[in-house]
Amino acid sequence: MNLESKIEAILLFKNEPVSLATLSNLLGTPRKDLQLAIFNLQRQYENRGIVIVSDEENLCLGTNTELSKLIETIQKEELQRELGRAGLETLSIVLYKGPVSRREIDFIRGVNSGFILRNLLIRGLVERAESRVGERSFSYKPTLELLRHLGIQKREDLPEFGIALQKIESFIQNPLDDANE
Amino acid sequence: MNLESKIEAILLFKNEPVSLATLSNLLGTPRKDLQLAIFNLQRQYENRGIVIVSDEENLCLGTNTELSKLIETIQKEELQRELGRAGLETLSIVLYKGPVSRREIDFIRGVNSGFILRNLLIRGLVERAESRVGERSFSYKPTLELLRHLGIQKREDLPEFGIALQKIESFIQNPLDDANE
Amino acid sequence: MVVSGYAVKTSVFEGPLDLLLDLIEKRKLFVNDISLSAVTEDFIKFVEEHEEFPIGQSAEFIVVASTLMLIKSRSLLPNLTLTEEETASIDDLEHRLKLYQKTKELSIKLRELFGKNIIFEKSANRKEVVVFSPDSKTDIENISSAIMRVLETLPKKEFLPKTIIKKIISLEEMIEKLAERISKGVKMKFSDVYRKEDKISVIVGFLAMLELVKRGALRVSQDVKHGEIKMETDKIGTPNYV
Repeated sequence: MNLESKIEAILLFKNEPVSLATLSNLLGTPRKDLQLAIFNLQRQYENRGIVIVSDEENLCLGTNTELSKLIETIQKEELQRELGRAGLETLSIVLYKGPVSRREIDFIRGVNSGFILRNLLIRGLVERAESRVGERSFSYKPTLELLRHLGIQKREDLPEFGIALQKIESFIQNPLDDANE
Repeated sequence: MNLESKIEAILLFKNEPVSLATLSNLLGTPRKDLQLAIFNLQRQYENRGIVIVSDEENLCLGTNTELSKLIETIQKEELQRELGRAGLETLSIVLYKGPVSRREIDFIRGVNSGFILRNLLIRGLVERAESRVGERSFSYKPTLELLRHLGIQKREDLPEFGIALQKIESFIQNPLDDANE
Repeated sequence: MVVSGYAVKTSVFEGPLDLLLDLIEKRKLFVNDISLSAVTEDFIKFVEEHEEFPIGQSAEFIVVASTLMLIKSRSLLPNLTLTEEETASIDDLEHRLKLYQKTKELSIKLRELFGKNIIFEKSANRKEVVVFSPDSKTDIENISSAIMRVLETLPKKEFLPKTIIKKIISLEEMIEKLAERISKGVKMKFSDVYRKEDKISVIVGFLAMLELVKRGALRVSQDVKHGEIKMETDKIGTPNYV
C-alpha cells in the first residue's frame, strides 16, 4: 500500500485530527515525504464528498462544505428520531441500574447496544460515569436533564424501582441456573 | 455534487452503518440509483486505504485489510478474536444461509443453538433480520461488524460462497416435518 | 466378535450430529447409509457411556440413535419393509449430516479468517456535540413499561420440547416393534434373549442379533444349497459387551 492509502486509513480510524509528528512516528516516514503524500491525497479528494482538512501540523477527514446543508439535516434527523423500542429499553436499564457497563447492558438485553448507546449519549440522555474499579469498559448513568425531564429527583422515584433493580441484579449475578448447553 | 460524493460524505459523518432506506430518505433518491452509485464508489475505493463494507441493506466505511496490522498498533482496545467451535458453526450457517431462523440453525447443528446465538447477538456479530413473510420466529443475519472481522467487504467474498449456499438452500426447500419448536 | 472395539475418543461433542460425523470421519468413510450403518454400535455405545448429557441433548442423541437402528436393520435385512415415515427419517438424517459436515468445513475456514485481518471502522468520536433531545415517548410511563419488557425477556430456563419427549417414547416402541418384525422373519424370539429393563442393552443386543442373523444367513446360503434356512440358536448367546 502506498503512503497516501496508509494516511487515509489512519485518518479514518482515528476520527480526530492527527499530527504530522504522530504520522511520522507511526509510519516511520520523514515529514517531507508525508507532506508530499498529503498534497497528493488532497488532490485526489478534490471535488469529492470527503475532504482532507489540514493546517501545517494537523490533518483530519471532513465532509465537503458544499454538503453542509445535507449534513445539518442528518444531524437534526438524528436528534429528532424516535428512540424506538430498543432505545427506550436501553434507556430504562441505564435509569434503573446505572451506573451500568456496556457489557452488562448487552448481557441484559441479549443484543449489542453499541449504536443505541451512542445515540443516547449524543442526545444527552445518558452520560459516561467514572469507571468502577477493575472495569475495563465505560459505565453509563442517566443525565440530570433526563431525570428532570422525567420529573423525578432520584432513581428511587421510578415506578417499582426496588423490585426491578433486584431482578436485574440477580440476573447479572446468576444468569441461568442451568443454561441449556 | 454527484450522488457518489453525497453518499461518501454521509458515510463519513455517520458513526454507524447506514441503510439504503436511510440514504434513499435523506437524498430523495430511488434505491436503484443508490445501488449503482455505491457500486461506482466501491470501484473508486479499490486498492485504497479506505474500503466500503456492505450487505444488501447497509454500508459503512472501513480501513483496507492490508493495513490491519498497522491499525492494530494504534488500536488501544483489546480485540476479541476467539470464537468457540459452536460459535463458528453457527456463524457459518448465518453467513452462508442467512437470514436463517433459529429452528433451521438448530436443525443443521443437531443441538439447541439458543445460548450461542445470544452470545453472537451480544457481540454484535449477528442481528435479527426483519421476519420473512409468514415467519413466526426471528431470522438472523450477519452484521457488517462480522464482515469487518473476517476482513471481507461483502458476503460474496466468502470462500465458496455460491456453492455452499446452494447446498444449504436445496435442503431448506425441503424442510423436515416439525423437528423442534 | 460381532462388535469391534468402540474406538471413540471422549472429546466434547456438540450434539449427536457432531459425534456421528466424528465416528464416520475416523473411519475415513463418506456420509451415506452404509457408513451410518457401520457406526451405529459405536454411536449407541457412546451414548450409553455418557449418560450425563443434559436432558435436552440426550433426547436428541436418542432420536438419532433410533434412526441409526432403522438404517442398520434395513441394511442387514433387505426385505424388511419400513414405513414411509421411517424412510423419510433416514433420508433426513443423511441429509442433515451432509449439511453439518459442510458447515463444519466452512467454520474451519472462518476460523482462519476471523480476527486476522480486520477492517477497522472509525473510532468513537469523543468530542461530539451533545444536545439534550428526548423523544415524544421519553416519559415515566414508557420507561416503566420498557423496563418491564426488559425483565420479561430475560432468558429463562428452557424446557424439553414436547415433540422430543414424544420421540423418545416412540423410540422404545419402535425397538419393540422392530424386534417383533424381525423375530418373525427369522423364527426366533428376541425377548427371550435380552433383558428389557435396560434400554441401551436392548438396543445394543438387538443390533448384535441383527449382525448374527446376517452372518448366519450368509453361511447357510453357502453351505446348504436346497436346505431350510434356519438360525442356529446356540450361536445367539448374550454377547459380552459390557
